[in-house]
Amino acid sequence: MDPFDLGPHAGFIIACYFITISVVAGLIAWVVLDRRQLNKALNELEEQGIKRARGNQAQS
Amino acid sequence: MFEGLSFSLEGGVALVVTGPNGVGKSSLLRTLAGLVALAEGHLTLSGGVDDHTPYEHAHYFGHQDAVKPALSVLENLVFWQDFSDAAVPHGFAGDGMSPHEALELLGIGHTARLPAAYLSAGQKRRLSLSRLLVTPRPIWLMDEPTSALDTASEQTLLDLMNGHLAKGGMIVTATHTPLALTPMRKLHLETAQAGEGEAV
Amino acid sequence: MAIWDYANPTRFMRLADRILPWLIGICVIAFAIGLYKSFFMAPEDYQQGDTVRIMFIHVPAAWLAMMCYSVMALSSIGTLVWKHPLADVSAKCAALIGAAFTFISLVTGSLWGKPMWGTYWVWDARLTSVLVLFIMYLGLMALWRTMEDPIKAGKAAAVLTLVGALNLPIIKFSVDWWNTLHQPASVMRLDGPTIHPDMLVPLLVMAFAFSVLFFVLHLRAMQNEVLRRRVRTMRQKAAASARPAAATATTQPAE
Amino acid sequence: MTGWAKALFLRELRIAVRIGGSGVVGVLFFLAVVTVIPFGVGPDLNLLARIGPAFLWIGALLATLLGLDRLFQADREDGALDLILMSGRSLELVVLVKCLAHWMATGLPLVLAAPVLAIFLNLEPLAIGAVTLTLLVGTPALTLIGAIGASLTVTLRRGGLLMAVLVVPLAIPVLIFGVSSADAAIHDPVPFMTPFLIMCALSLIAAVVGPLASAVALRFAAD
Repeated sequence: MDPFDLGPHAGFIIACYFITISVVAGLIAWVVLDRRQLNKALNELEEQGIKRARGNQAQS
Repeated sequence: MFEGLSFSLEGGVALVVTGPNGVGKSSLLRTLAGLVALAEGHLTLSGGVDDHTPYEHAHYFGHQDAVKPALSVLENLVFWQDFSDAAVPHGFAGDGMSPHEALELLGIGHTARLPAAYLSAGQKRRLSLSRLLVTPRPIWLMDEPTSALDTASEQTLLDLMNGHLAKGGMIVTATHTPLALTPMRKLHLETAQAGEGEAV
Repeated sequence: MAIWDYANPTRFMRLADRILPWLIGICVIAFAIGLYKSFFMAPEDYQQGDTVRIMFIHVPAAWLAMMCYSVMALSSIGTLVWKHPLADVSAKCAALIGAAFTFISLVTGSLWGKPMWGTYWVWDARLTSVLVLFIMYLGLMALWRTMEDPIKAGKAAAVLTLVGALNLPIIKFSVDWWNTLHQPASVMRLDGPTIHPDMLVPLLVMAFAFSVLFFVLHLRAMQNEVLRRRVRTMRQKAAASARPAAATATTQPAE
Repeated sequence: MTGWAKALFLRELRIAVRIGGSGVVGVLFFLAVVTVIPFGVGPDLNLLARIGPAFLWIGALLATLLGLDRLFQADREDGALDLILMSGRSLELVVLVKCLAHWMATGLPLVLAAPVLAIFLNLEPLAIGAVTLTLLVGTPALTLIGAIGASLTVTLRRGGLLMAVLVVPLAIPVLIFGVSSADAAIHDPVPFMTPFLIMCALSLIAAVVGPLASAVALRFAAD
């Protein structure tokens, strides 16, 4: 059995995997880029001298 | 709304409209701004820029701030600067400030990049006021300009208004708080005789 | 209760930072094994041929679509009943990921359907239910985006999520009813006849991999959301901080 | 002249994209309408393919109306409309620019979503292309006609429903020619171009009448 011969419907299978991979990649990119942007905003605000609002800092 | 109301105002003078609530001070200002049509009578401006109606020489600073919470403070201001034409007729020495300067002058320079949603009522008011500074126009129509402003901002506002008069601009303002404007004339509206113009 | 120890966002951030590298590692390994098995080990189905390989992403995605909703429903109970401060963060982050997996299962399902039924979409009871679930996810996300205040939005969304959770079985039942009324089971079901063990193993591995992927994304997104709220409060502070010149001015109404 | 129009266009677009993505909600509504149809008429794929273009058009019409009530109302509530009125800019052009930005933010996403939704209704590729093309030409007309209703009801607090009632009759011609040109593309003997060109003409008429009428209505509203 040749694993790279996907039969007559290869196009559909490849499309499926392609779409899944791009959606998952999109999610990962969203998470990573969002984090980067937020960190930038945090740094900018801290440079302005605004203190970090660290929630309730009772036990840290 | 008004009967037999007539007044004239020359450059460099402020007209303070006073009177009890509901007498029509706001309507008078809105009429001057061209937002309410004149039932009869006429409004003329002499010595204005050609091709411009009297309204296009005026800034209207009303109760509402015209601030979009979704836009940043700077975007709000820059839009109004781009959208409204400057009108600098002969005898008016006004010049437009840059948006940053105007915001700094009014003490909200540090908020320039923030969304306007984060501003307090007084800060929104000041942002709205900065609109008058970036586009030079000789006539300022101000309806209760001091509302929602703290004492320090009120003083800034007064300085700005006097500065505008010194440059040869005109101000028509409806107010309850006494404003130290020079030179100033008063127009007192009364309900009984439905608006009797009286220059003091 | 362990969960209560992580009510503090800072502690949550630290814990998530510690767990995440492990989870990412497990996720990568599971996907490697799962993909290898599903392409090289699993036999072709005698009826569906190679298209059966679509199943290895379609079925896990569909499971996750439902699991995400369960996570959201649990988080909503956390918001409304226990008032856990991170519950609405968790619900909000699960919504987008859930919608993405629902989307994957819809698209792969219709791409599987084309060679099998000759059309991309049939109003089969199962497909239709998933489509309704997708619309609910998107509606919840729209609700979150439209409301300014995250706390209020969290509560509103929690109510909607729980009503939805109660309603989902009813929706499923009525869609089944509607479908049998119109269409006497003429369509072939997606889950095929019986699952051969050679296919079951890669399927389970893939399902595990997808679940771990969900937890990685969910934790990361929750961290981002905590940061986003921090930025929000800091911005409010920034706007409120008085200018240096007028720092002493009292704020009295001018009237 | 172009400077201020561009500034206005960008401002409108920014607001539309940032506030809860009104375009996204419109598409979502569109999707919900299309999903509900089979529950009403049954899942018969042949039937759905036959009535699909009509339902896509009705869904697009409803989704367009849904977002239009805020077109001028938001500006009126915060006083921006007063400033726009006295700015001396041509109000007709302001309306046109606002409609264009609104269409970009809400109408265009509907057009882009139409092919995907058409798959749910079992349309043929040719029919999908035809419906998308007619929607692309027709939805600007819906926005422009809707602007008239939006400006007439701008002073009303709950004008949304009334606006829909006012606008739907005016939008009927666009709907008729939109659906018939989409149908004509599917059924061979009927010429496609005749209804399609009429619909193009309707869009152009709307681009003139819409801004003129709503500018008049907005001027009255300021009094």
